[in-house]
Amino acid sequence: MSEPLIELRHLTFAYPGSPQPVFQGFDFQLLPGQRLGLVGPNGCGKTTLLHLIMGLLKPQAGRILVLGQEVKKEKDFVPVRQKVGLLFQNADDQLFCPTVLEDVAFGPLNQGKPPGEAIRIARETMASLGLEGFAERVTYKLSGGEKKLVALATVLAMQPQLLLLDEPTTGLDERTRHRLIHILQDLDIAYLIASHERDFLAHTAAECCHVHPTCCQPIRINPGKK
Amino acid sequence: MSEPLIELRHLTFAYPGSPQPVFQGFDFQLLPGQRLGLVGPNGCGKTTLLHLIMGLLKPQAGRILVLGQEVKKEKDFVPVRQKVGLLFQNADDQLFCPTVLEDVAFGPLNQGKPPGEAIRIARETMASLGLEGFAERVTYKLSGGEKKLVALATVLAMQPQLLLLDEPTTGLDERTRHRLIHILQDLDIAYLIASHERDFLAHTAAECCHVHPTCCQPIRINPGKK
Amino acid sequence: MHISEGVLSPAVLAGGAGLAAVGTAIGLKKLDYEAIPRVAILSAAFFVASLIHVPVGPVGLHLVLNGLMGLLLGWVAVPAILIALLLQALLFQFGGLTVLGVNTVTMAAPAVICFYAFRGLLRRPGTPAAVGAFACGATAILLSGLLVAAALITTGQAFSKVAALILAAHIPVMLVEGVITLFIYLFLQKVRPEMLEGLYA
Amino acid sequence: MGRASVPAGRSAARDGRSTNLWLSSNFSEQANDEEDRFLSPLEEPFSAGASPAHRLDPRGRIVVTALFAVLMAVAQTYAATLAGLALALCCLALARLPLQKVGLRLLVVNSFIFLLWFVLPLTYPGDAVWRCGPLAVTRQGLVYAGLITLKSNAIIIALMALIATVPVVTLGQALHNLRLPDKLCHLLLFTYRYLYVLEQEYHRLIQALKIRGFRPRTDLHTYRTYAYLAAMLLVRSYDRAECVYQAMLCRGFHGTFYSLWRFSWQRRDGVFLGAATPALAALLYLEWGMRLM
Repeated sequence: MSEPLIELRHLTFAYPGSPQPVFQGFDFQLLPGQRLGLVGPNGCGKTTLLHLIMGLLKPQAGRILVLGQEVKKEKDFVPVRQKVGLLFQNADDQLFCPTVLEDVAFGPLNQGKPPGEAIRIARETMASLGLEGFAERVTYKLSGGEKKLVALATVLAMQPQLLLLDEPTTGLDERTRHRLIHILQDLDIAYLIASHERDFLAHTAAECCHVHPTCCQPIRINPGKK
Repeated sequence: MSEPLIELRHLTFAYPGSPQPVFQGFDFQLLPGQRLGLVGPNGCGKTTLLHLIMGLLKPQAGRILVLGQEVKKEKDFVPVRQKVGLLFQNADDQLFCPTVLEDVAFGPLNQGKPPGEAIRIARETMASLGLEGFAERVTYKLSGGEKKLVALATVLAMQPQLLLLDEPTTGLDERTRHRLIHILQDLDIAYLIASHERDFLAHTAAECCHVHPTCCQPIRINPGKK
Repeated sequence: MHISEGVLSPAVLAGGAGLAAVGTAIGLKKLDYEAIPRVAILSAAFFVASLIHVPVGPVGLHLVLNGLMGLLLGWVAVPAILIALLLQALLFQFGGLTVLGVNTVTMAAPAVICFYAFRGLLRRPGTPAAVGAFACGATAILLSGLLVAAALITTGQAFSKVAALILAAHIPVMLVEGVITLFIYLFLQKVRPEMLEGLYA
Repeated sequence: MGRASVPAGRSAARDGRSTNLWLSSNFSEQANDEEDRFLSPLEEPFSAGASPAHRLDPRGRIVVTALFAVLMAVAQTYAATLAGLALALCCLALARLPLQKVGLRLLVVNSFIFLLWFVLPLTYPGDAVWRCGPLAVTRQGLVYAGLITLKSNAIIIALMALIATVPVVTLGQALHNLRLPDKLCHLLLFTYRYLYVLEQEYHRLIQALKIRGFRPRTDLHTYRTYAYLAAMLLVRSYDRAECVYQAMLCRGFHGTFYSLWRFSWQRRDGVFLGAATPALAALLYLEWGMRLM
């Protein structure tokens, strides 16, 4: 089996001011092609884990390896963020540009693509998600479900090798939920989904595990009703 | 049988700018002591129904009677809101005071209770929900489950005759969910729960119905696993 | 209080625009690209807070909160207030284009002055900080009223009565803003003291 | 045109994988979230439309309106102001705005002017035309109040017709294009982006107050409640800003904003500018010509 995409070794993390650490000697691996669901009660550290991988939080101890490279400092995470995409729980936080096209092109532009190329990538990504005709729409006027899909487009436009999704179904209606399931099933990259919706995970994740302070314990998910 | 707590007659409501009305000639009754679950897909009007009862939305046609009184204008709803409590889907929208005690005492203060009395009621309500020791905690920093219970306390502190709950289980972990079930089972007032979690309704609602544009159709809910 | 288009003399308009430009330039210089989202979202929050109408007897006054904005943002309050006023002109046609400079000065200058005047008091916890917060909210409104009156009187003596009326109307607003700024300060101190860190910078 | 138009990619998008038909059916028209349906005072009622004014390049409109507003603001003569008002009304006709909404806005905006009408005629020195006890209404006062009213309304009408018809987003891009400071334009766009989000939050908090029996009065309880409401908004936006910044970092942000904005100058913009220049010159002539006479 090839090198893990992500490897966490003996990670310790506690929020400042909190007596109890979220993770204590936490070990974790994600292999290429893996589609893993993370479950666990609120506050067990699902979001924290994703933010640690992206370098938005810094562990007090332990090592983080992304794509075989150890990452420690803010500077080390800059290339990580080019290769790993994170879909935030709240799409409003993720969409900060005035129009959809600008938002989707923001990542490619930061990757150093010239504007014409960035726009082409943005339009292609949007088309692949069935978001044709959204380019000129004003972000704040989108519905909740539309925002979520556009947020996914902004992440996919950076052509990540790995996708992290934080409670992607929050606030989605039935139709957008279905659409998201199909989109994820068609993706050919590894991903990690933190969700409390077991039915959604049954459709999108090949394996699931329960987040504990020291490790992720594999569990069985009942297949959904459909 | 006594007078219904809530009666909606031939209600018509459409959101401004939306071509399709949510309700069209909608009829509904809730009797004293009834514990009714409302189910239906997203967008079927569960939240809208609760907001219409509270006067947060105004129907285009039809009549609303709460506790036997017809309510029409903003002014008519002022006494309704003293007697009917609504728990919002998102507890963050309901809580705005710096500390828990202030938040729970806010309703009684608005009911004209003197500060000392309001604080006594607030403390009693919190104790009855197992929230002793929360009085001085900063509301904003509570966990999601704690916020939900505090939000419930703010509503119950007003000693309502009827409780409306909008998706009370969203984002709750297993433990808080159990706690909520017990709290609801111990309540001695009528309530109306809009929820998509059938298992939760099986434990808390005596009857369930499906929200349609013209009426609520009674349905059977499978009892939960326990 | 917004001054409408067409009232002030060219000299006052030009003076206001010049001062606003200088203040904005200083504010923008102190504003890092990284801080743009934070300042913008706070400025949006102030805009929305100004939609709150507070009853004072029979009339409703809308919140201004420029004193608080000064406390949280310092010089950066100038571009933030300029943007808020521009958006008000665009969305509601309150104020206008040629008076944008003057209106920015009447709102933002008190914000910056209060930031420097009350920073020391607010650093001392307990009663001094509470007094400082009240004084900051009230003084900012008083100064705004004085600046509006000055702009009108400089335009022409004919406006002296109007200016006096406007200044008198600012007195209840002063008290209300003082009280509300005080309560907001206490809330922030308890819930998110990090937001007040600018005071210690 | 008028909006930021982009050079390439439209056809690529069309050829792309748009075969998943069940996805694309009028999805965009549906707003499924009930909570997103509040009517907002922040809607831009004038920005939607396809009138001749709407289709003009926003840069041309900004420059012309700014020049017009300055000219009107310094005008002292009735001839120039009346001509200016006529010009503004022409622009209004060009923009085909709903007149009822325009009227309503003017009524609200003129509140300051109403105040002037109550005070200026009584306090302006000059010949009395009407007396009542110690109060005297002067002719000069009436003339002056009238002049201010005309000037003010001419500018506001032009603003509504030419600037309020530009969506704020496009306006920000146009201002950037007109060399306004980079940071200021981004500040404008970011502020506007989160205005609506925060307004929704504000609305939900107001509902929370209502259902808990809150009624505003002139007392400390009311002021404290409103202060908490505003403070809660501020705290939440502060934390939201942190999340937004993290999201920007995740998308490779390193301190530079790139701009995609392109505007294309068209023939009708030339016509507009060609008509506006002599009109402004005529105003200038009227003003100075009359002053010299």
